[in-house]
Amino acid sequence: MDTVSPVKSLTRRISTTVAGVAGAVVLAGCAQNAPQDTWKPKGDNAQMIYSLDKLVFPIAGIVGVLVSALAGYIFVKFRDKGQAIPAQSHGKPIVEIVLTIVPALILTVVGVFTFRTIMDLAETQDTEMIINVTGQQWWWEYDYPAQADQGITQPIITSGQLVIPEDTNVLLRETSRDVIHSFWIPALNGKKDAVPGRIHLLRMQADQPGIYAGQCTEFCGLSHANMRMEAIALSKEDFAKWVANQQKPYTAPAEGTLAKEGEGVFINQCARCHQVNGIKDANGKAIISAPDENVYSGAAPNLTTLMTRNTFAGAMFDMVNQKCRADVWDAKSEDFGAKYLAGVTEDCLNEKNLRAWLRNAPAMKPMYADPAKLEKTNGLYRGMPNLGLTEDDIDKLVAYLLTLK
Amino acid sequence: MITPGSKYFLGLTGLGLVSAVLYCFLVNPSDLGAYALFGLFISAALIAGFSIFTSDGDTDSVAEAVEANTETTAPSFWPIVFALGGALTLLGIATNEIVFVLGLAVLVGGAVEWVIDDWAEKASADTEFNSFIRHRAIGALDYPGIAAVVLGVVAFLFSRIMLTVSKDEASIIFIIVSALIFVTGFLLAAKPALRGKSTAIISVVGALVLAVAGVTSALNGERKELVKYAKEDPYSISHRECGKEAGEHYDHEANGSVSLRSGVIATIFVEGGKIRAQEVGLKRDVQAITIPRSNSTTILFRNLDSEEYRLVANLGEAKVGTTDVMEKVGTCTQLTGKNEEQALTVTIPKPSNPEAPYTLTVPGATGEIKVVVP
Amino acid sequence: MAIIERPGTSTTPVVVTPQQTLGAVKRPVATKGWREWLFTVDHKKIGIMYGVVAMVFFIIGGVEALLIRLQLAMPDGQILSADKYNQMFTMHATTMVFLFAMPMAGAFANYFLPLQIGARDVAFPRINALSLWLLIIGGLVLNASWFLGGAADGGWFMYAPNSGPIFSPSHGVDFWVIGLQIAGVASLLGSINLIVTVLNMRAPGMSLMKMPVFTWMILVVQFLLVFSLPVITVALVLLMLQRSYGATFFDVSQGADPLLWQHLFWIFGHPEVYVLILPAFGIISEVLPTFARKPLFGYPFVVFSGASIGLVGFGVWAHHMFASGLGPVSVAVFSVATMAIAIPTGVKIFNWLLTMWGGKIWYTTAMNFAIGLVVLFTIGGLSGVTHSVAPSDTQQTDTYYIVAHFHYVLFGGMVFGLFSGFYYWWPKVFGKMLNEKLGAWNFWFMVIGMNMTFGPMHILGLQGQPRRMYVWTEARAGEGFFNLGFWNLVASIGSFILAVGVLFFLINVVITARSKQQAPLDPWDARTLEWLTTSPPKAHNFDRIPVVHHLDEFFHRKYEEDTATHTMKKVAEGEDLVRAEGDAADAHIHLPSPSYWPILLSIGVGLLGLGVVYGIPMMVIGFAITLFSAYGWVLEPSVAEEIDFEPSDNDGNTKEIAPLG
Amino acid sequence: MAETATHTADHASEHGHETSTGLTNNKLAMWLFLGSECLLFGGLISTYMLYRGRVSDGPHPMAIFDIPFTSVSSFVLLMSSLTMVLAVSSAQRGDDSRTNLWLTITAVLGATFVGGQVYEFTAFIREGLGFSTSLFGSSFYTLTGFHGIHVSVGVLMLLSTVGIIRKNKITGNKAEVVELVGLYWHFVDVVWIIIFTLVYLIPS
Repeated sequence: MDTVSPVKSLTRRISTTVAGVAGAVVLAGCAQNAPQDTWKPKGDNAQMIYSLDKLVFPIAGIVGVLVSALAGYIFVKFRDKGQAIPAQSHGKPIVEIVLTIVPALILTVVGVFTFRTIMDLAETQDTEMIINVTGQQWWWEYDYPAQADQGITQPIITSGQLVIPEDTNVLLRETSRDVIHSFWIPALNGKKDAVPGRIHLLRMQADQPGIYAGQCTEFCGLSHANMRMEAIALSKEDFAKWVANQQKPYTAPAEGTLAKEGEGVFINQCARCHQVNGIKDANGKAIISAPDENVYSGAAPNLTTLMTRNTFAGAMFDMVNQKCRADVWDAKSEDFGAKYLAGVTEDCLNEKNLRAWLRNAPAMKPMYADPAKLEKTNGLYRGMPNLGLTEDDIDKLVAYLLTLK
Repeated sequence: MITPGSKYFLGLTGLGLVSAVLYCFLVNPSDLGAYALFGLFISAALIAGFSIFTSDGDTDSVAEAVEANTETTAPSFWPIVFALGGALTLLGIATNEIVFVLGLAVLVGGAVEWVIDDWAEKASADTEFNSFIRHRAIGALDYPGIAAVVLGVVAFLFSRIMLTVSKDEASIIFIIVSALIFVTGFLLAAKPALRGKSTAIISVVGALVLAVAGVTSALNGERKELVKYAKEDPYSISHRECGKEAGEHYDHEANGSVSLRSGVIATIFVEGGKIRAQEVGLKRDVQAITIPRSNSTTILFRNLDSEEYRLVANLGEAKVGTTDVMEKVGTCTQLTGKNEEQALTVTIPKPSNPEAPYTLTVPGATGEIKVVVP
Repeated sequence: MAIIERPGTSTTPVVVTPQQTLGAVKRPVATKGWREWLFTVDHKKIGIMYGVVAMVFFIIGGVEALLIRLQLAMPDGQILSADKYNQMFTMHATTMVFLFAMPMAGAFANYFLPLQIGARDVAFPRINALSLWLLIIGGLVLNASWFLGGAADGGWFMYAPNSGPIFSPSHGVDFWVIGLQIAGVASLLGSINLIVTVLNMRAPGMSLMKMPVFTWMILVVQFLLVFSLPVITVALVLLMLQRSYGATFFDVSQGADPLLWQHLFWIFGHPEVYVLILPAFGIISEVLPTFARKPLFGYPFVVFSGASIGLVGFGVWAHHMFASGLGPVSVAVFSVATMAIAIPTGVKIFNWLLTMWGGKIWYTTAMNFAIGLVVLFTIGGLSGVTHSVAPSDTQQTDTYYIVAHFHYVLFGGMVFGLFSGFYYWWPKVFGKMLNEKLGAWNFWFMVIGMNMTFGPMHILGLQGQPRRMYVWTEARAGEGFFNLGFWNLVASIGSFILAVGVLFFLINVVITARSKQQAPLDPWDARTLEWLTTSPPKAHNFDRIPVVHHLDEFFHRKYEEDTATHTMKKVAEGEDLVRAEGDAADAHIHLPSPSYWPILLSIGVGLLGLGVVYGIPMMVIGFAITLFSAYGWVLEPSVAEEIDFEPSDNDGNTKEIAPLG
Repeated sequence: MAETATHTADHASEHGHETSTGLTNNKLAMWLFLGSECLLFGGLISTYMLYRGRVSDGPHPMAIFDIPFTSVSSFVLLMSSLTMVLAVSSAQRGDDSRTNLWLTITAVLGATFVGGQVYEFTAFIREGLGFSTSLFGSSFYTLTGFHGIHVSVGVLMLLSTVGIIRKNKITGNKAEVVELVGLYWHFVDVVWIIIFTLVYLIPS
């Protein structure tokens, strides 16, 4: 048979591969890249993990290069050059033992550091603030229990964007209403699953104001890919402003405006599931939404301060247009707070997506919203159904929603 | 090639198909009968295919053999079984489903056995050979069939007897019956002479006693408290008694520890007759706990006093059914002794009203903890 | 009973005249056509069928993978809907793990294990056939779901409660649960069968420490299967009871703990990883010594490291759950245990390298694939070490970094090992050599394609792209050298290069099948017993059961050490040794007749399973067929009745269902 | 005609020479199967132990268990192990008629045990513990039901063995077949003892 003897190209290929992977791994650390870059820590917790990475990846890289070099050497040196068939030696135990002990020692060192970091990341004694984080197909709800020492006198409820004060040890208490989700803001900490029926604690701390991207990382069904989140860190003063704004009472739009008509549409169509705190019907009676009667998982995003958030539909869509988005995302940390707190103005509104969403939500995001297919849940939706709004209604609704800030 | 053996099955296949289709049109395509008839069709087709496939011998000799044997037909009791099955099936259509399925099973079983018997008898001139091939064709089903019937009959009748007598008698009857079986075994093993006829007598008597007792019991119905339980269901949530005193059923044999620790969002303590609360993740006492809306949330109750207490969640009021009568909604743990824990899992679908919040209280202890649902 | 009378022995073959047409149930005797394959109990034919089935599923799984890569080549892909995409990655993993990797390893194990230990068949030939047919039925049930309302869509790990009746309303998960249970039973039976074969049926003189490493690794794998499959069976049963019969095991509103599923799944799932990789380790532990012309360096170390990988593999399952919310102490323990498992794995890598050290390396396609495994697996192993560090893993898990890791381990490791096995053993199985030129194309396309596909995934993962997303968005892609868009495209292109590589293999198979050229009996100057017989081997494997004196018995029959130079000199040609065996053949070799029951029983079990979806009547039919076949099986005569044999051939010799040597 | 069979197909390949371990293939396989079964029951028992205290609705375990009754039925199953031993020893002596007697007695004892379980399940359902009532219900019925199915299969095996021995249709070593059935039966008994202890006796 024909002998293939591609020794040289083999070694070349292997060394390129190894170099490529190692190079990629090293370079990935020093580039300005994707917002979910795991090697750009922006808080203490992520920094602890990154410090471990800085130990482990070089070790792995060096071992990889050494092994590959040894392999390449062997492939060239001992190729069939017509030498005699060597003696049938079955190995030397001493070599084996050394080759067992050396990796064991390296791993012991890594193990000690790992152990310490695991314990540090599980610490809850230094918590300054707690936030309940609840996952649901396919969005996140954040609620802030009243904590007078953090300036939160009334509980706050929001979704899409988690807002935290800078340099504060926040403890997230994660859970889920339906399936397992996973909360992950790479710049601030590793991920932790939000498991229904369990409370999982996750430390969060941000060094400076800014916006940090994240993504649900436990497969959670149809629209898993569209379940995103953003964490917003604000300076302490800005955070106090944000809290004050969240807690201010509801003001109905002035009579006779388009927004007032929009409020009517909202009460008819949206208030079945979406709560707006303080909204009252024509008789002056407070409206309590009943998502538990319409949605399988029993909740829908609270829209009281919708226009203070930059995203909607589980952070799948931007509430602001491209330009305003870039403005917030690229802001320097000292300007960031002001820009974020400005909320969504009429100029910035991403009307196209918002209207499309109101027109036919299931077409924008895969959800279980087809009434014909909801046999197993007794007709309860998983996601937002198509409400069949007219363009007129949508105009009014958009005008109304813009007042929710 | 189509062999005589397979013809019967082909016939059965056709019959099965036709009756299945008829059934679908005339009765109901989605109920058990249709499935059963299609099942008959499929199994018959399968066996037919199988026998065509495997009977690859010389057909001429078979034809001769069939000719030679047309007169010597032995008596068969399968037609009777078949007829019984038919009667049961008809009865079942008129009365209830179990009888119908039973009848169908007997019908199919009888038919298969009959057809195979008939076919085997005509297979050749050699009766010994015929019985051999009969066994080869169907023998595999005889043992498990009989064994299953024995097991089913014994287990069913025996359980009926015990359901009728009282709890204690059930144990006693169990002891007696098993002891009898055991002793019989030893007697028969020790005295080989007793085997043979007397074994048969013992078996028949035993079976008769079991059958009579079992059938009588089944007709008599179950013992009183079982019937009562089934009617009342004392465990339903509306039967919970959430007062200071022990309830009749609910507090019976309470659990003293909780395995749901990982799901606890807050802990409520009773200490010195007062209640206090701690949120998970925060190390200080709080007056109100915040839990997410519509989420099943576990609250741990830990009693540090020597008296027995229970934790009660007061979850507002709701209309009873379709009437306008308002009734308090709530739930509670069982009574909990000193240093014991219980978990209370609540799901609150509506946000709390700041004027009349939900509360957690402990009857007999002072204080209350507010439950806030944003 | 096939009684193989050797030509030249004095026994006259019995001529049987059929007297009667017989009933439904007799032992089949056909030696020709499709019946030969359908009812066979010959471990070699079963092995080949395993291989064919696995290859078909490899192609199906591969097409699924290509669709996935097409969808992800560009942002906001439109090739697949969210629903279809979720089904696609679920079935890709399920197919590759359960219907390709395990059966393909099964193919090698079935074919070569009896040959390597000098046995005439496995311990339970009919059970062997049953395993095959159950696997096929399981695979069909799994894939039938595509046409019956949609495939399973919960990911191959099928985490509860997302896999429950509410959250996955189609029947896909039901089919998945049933298919896997059936395939699980198949694997369990197969593993018991192979363990008994190895422990009980070794040729005289072959002690455990003289067994070929491939046999050793297969033995370890079978033990892993025996003790891990029941655990996944429990999980599947619980899920099935929940989905179809109203049980509450994963119903959180009743207080259920979703982590129960994860623990059960990964207690099986982690040993499963070794079930996948160890056979490939075994294969290259045969290939490397053969082509380096040296015995495996540190044979006992390789064997024991294999066994200890298996053992420790049972104690590290929770490293798949570092982000699931275990307590810090359990996380720490599992983290350290996971690091520990890197040690025996490292030992293996070094032993393979040292096997080649001082050798006389002959680069054939088989050898290239084996070397490819050593290098690519090392990369995968090292990335594995980086996520044994639990805190780092919380940044990496469920991202493409993990996808990169396990594809380096499973594709670069397992698949390369299997391809090495194809090229190495093809002449043994089919008597023809695969074309080496096409083999080189095959190898290089696969190496390049594989690195192009999975290499960039390291970057994608560390840049924060989660897995199992049917679309990725431009908004989170970043810019510059590491932007997700570029590397996703590279990975997608790589996957097609990879596919072309596999296509070269298929072309090679076709060309080889059409070629008339027969392979030499000992083309590689091989070392183990399977080469001490004809190619392809006779139905009864060995004309004479060999007596074993050495590890690498066949090699030591060919070579002796030159005491002066400490090199080996050839004293006998392999071909001559094989012929000598034929001349000294045993008379009266008994082999079991084929049987109808394995395939019939499998059909019964399949219907029984489908009854979970389609209702009790189908279950009853399935149960009846199962019971009928089981008893037919038990009562089946070990010999086909004399009258059952087909009419005599021209030579009047009807009982020879096994071709003569 | 079928009697012409002298040994099973599965034995054929090693007919006439010793196995490497000295255990027959069948016995080794049975042991491996039972080893695997241990993990099956291990998984089910773990599930039960995790869930037994989780009663969101319906009765608690200790409220409905009838310990005296279950003790009796456990004892009956234990005794059937004794009769199984007698059957195996009769089979080894070649005493067909006693073998059949003891196999039958074992099977009938097994059947009464199953009867006891049917009674217990029915009573529990009447007392408010349905399969879907609570996690305790689901895991209890699954665990004990799985065991019950194992016992039922055992009874079918025992009675079929009786039938096959009577018809003298057995292929292979008769004593070994009985012994294999016996191994399975003892395993099922031992598992029950563990279930009885963990499920019924140790309070949750």
